[in-house]
Amino acid sequence: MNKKPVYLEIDFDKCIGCRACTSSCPNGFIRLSETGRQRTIVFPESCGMDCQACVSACPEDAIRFARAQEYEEVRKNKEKQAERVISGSSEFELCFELVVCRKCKRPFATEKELKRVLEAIDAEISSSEYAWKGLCPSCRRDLLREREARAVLRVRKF
Amino acid sequence: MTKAVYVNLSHCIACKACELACEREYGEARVRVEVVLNGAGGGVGVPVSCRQCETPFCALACPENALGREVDGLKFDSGLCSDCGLCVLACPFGAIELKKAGGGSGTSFLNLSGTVVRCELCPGKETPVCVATCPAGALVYTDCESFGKNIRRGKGKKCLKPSPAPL
Amino acid sequence: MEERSLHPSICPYCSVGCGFYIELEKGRPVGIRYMPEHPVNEGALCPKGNAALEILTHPERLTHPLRKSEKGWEKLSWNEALDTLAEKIREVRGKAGPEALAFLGSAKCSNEENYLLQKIARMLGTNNVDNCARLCHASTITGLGKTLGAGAMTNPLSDLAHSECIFVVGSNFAENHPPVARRVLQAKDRGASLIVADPRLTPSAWLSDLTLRLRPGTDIALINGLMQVILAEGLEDRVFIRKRTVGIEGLEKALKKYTPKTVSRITGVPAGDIIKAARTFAKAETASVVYSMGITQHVSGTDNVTACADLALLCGHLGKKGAGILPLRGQNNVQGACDMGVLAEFFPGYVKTDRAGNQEWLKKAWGLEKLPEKKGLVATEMVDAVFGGSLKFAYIMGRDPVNSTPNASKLKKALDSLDFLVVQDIFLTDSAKHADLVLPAAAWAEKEGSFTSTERRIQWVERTLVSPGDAKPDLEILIELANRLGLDATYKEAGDVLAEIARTVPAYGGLSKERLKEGCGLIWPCPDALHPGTPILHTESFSTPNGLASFVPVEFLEPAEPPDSDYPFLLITGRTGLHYNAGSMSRRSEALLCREPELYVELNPADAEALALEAGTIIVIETRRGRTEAKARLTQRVDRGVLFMPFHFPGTNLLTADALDRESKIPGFKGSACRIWRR
Amino acid sequence: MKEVMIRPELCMGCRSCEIACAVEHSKKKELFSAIREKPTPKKRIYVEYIPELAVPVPVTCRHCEDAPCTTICPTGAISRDELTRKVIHDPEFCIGCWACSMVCNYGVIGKEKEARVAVKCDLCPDREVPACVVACPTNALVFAEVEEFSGIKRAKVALKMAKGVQMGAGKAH
Repeated sequence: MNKKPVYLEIDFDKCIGCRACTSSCPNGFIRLSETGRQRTIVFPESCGMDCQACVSACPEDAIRFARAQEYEEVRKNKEKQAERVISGSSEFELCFELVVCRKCKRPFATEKELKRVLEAIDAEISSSEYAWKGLCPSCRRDLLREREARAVLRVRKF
Repeated sequence: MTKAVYVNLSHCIACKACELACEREYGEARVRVEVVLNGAGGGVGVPVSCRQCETPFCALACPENALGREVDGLKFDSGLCSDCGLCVLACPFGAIELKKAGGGSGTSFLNLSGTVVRCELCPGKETPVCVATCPAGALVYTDCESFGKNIRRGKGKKCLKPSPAPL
Repeated sequence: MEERSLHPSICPYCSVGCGFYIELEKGRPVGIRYMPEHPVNEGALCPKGNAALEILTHPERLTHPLRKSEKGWEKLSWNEALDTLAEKIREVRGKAGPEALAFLGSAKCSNEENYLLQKIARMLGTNNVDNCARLCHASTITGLGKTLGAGAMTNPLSDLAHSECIFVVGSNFAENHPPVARRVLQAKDRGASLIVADPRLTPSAWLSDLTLRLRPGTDIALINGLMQVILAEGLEDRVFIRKRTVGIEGLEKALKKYTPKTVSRITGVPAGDIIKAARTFAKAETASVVYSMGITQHVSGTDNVTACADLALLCGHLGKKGAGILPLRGQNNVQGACDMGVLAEFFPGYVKTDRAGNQEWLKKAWGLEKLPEKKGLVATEMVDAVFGGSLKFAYIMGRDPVNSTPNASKLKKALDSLDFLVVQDIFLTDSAKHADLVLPAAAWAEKEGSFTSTERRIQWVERTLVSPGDAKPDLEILIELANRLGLDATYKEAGDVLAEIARTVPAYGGLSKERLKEGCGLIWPCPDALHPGTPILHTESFSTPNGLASFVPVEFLEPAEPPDSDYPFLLITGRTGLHYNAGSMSRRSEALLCREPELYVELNPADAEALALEAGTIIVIETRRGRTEAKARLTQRVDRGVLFMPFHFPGTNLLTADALDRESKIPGFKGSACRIWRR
Repeated sequence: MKEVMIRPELCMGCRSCEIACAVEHSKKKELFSAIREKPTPKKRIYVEYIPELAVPVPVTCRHCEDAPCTTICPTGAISRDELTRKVIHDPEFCIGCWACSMVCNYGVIGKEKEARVAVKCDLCPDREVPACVVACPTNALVFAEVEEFSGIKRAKVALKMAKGVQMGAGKAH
């Protein structure tokens, strides 16, 4: 196992703020937290492991492992996004604003996540408006329940 | 024939036996029953679990091909799953959940990290436990054709049943 | 490779008697497998059944005999505990006579255990034995006894699927006996119509074709109204009435005044619905009457049951497949405990204690000189006897009266003023906390014995698991106690006791351990070793001396405690699908508790609005006997002016009334006037 | 809107309607080629034989006014055509979740095996009168407006009554 520091390079534009890297990191170096309408993912600048679990987990290929010799480049990139580096530490963070469910008003996903899902689903289907669009999963379930129930109530005594 | 768990909705008595059976077997329930529209006309218990879609949105959204459609049904490979949670956002029925990393079943979607929990029709068992346990016989493990047939039969019978002398 | 084995068992919760397999791995229960071949439930299990194993390994299980001392609970050895107990019984009996002793059996213990308990009591010279049936179906025994001659379900549950009309009154079978819903729905799929009469709009009512939402406590008026319509329109079964019944004239006369209009005024059910229900019920080829605690737990409990029997008799809906009266009983062996004579007024096999000459036969069977002749105290009378000073000692086996008896605060006082109280249970229940001595018992799968389900099916449960710590099967405890009392109990195992039961109780005559182990049980009456059992009662003649059933007219009386200006609401109690009776088991089951965690009270939204209460507010409910706090749940399930509370949590029975039915001595749980306010 | 109305008392269970339906929904619309076609042409009307009563009953989509299948469909594959008032199904959008078959009160939503999408009655858009109605030898199926259908029944009853009147009048003479 390579013990030399390995630097993480994140493509901030690509990252959609899903939780794949945080839950795949075996050491819990990448952390995810949510406060109110904001989701924050905290990345370490470097990690001692070379497992690349996060790299393979990332659905957007937004994570890259950089060797020391490449690091200058990475560093420059990061400085460009200065506000994202947590001052006084070797960690940097990414913040996402969460979309709120249009029914229960609870935040449930990032804009980018939803966009990616809709792109994956047949473009034609997703272009029009559906009842479950903009609803969080638990409200979708409630919607389904309510509709099924209406159908049953109407014919129950028949 | 692809089979799925169908609900004969007018039979559900909302006893939650399916939920408990699933929880007993797997540690967390993959089917959830709630009573809705519980008004003056009486309520309806509606269990919701994976519909085993033929063209599943969850599989389309899955970046790792952990979820995929095979001839005999929707398959999930936990080894490939990266827990990104995109399938949860793709499911129109809200039938996929994320399990809390610490165990226990959470009803909230906002678990900080987790693994995908969805009905897999009890692999290795003849009938899924929720269907076997349903005291009212409201859950049926069948395919869409035979489910429809049963309903048609029932309707046919009612059409022709000599109604007991006019009231 | 893991070694897993399957062991058949019977669900310990309600009286339906569902079968399933316990899956064992290295002697530990790891899961449940369904039993689709079982004739009662076809493999299905309700939520409680699915959670049945959870309580076995619960950390709060009692493992040692405990004695109350100044320092708290003190562990004892079995020898010490049983010696103390035997000594105490002798002392009380010597000083105050056998009438100062009371023995309370359990409808959750096997037939053998209950039989031995009442035998010990009667050999000691007292008829003060009783079981929980007093709180749920005592009125079934009296009510069906005087009409049909046998206080039991007439048909097996599977017969319901063949009924053309099912009339359900005062029973929320969908939540309380879910496998019954399976049969009802099967009948409905065959085109049957379901009529549900209930003050609440329960899940059972959802399934119905016709819902009769009557005012609580007006059941007799409703049933009389139905019978009046049937008679007025000439829909009664005249041949059946002439051949197999007596007393129709009295009924006809008594029913005259129950016209649909009058009944509608009393019950609040539209007159049209009453007529419709009566016609549907009477015109059906086969019809069943299903009732439960909504009928029995009234001050007029016996009359309610009698009315149900009259209704079935009137249309000849008895003694054939798909037609009968089906009282859905409470606990898994409540039928058996009654059959075994754990009742103050009956010896085993429903032989009246106070009728001259009845003792002779039992004296011979038990080889005794003397048997108590006086009718004993029933559970509900014992409380007053304690305050009167005539009752000094009580032995409670597998019961939690503190949570299950009405007017619980009075009962608690009574338990504390006893000289000595022994409680034998699997948990330190709220009642056990009042005891002087607590004996740890084995739970259902940890002992063997026979259980009689509500459809009279006697099934054998085998010992599959080892009890935690020193806990012992109830039967072993009773045998050892009997020997210490010098009563000479020579039984080696439960099979020996069953053999004696077979000799004593005619209906159980053909039973043996071997026979019961073979299939899925036998349905009594089963008088001899070759008899296949009798699923349907009263096919040829009724169990009365002359073989004829009798119509007993009953009159509607206003409920004992109507709401008034001080207590404007009417409180009814009942069960929810996820909990069970006093909750000593289900409230320790995590899976059940997380879904129904606390006491609640159902309240009509319109009432809530008038009192400015919102859903989730903690409200105080007060009756003339006590007060309790509960979370408000606003729902259309209850009508205006009616409150509903489940009785699984401590608190509900602080409120309920302890007025008794004059014949069966069942308390009128249903219907207490109360008032509410925000905490 | 015209619908396929059913008179179950006239059905003799020949299943001509089922065959006609499948053929109509095949590519060439011809019986012999239809048998060999892939995907197998699918019928959308069903004749159910009820063994207990020994009678056949044809069941087909009722094109309900407030159709539960249209409200439950998560992708809008089943919808109501506002112009013709038909309940139509677009296989393009169907994801095969069978939620529609679960809520359908008549059990008339079937499955196209190869394409794995739902299939239901479309009242034969290429024809004036649906194929099943044309094929029915006993007129157990009638393509008519609801009012029209009631009118047919009324006329029948009226005819019977008229005969009765005539007979009565004859006797009086």
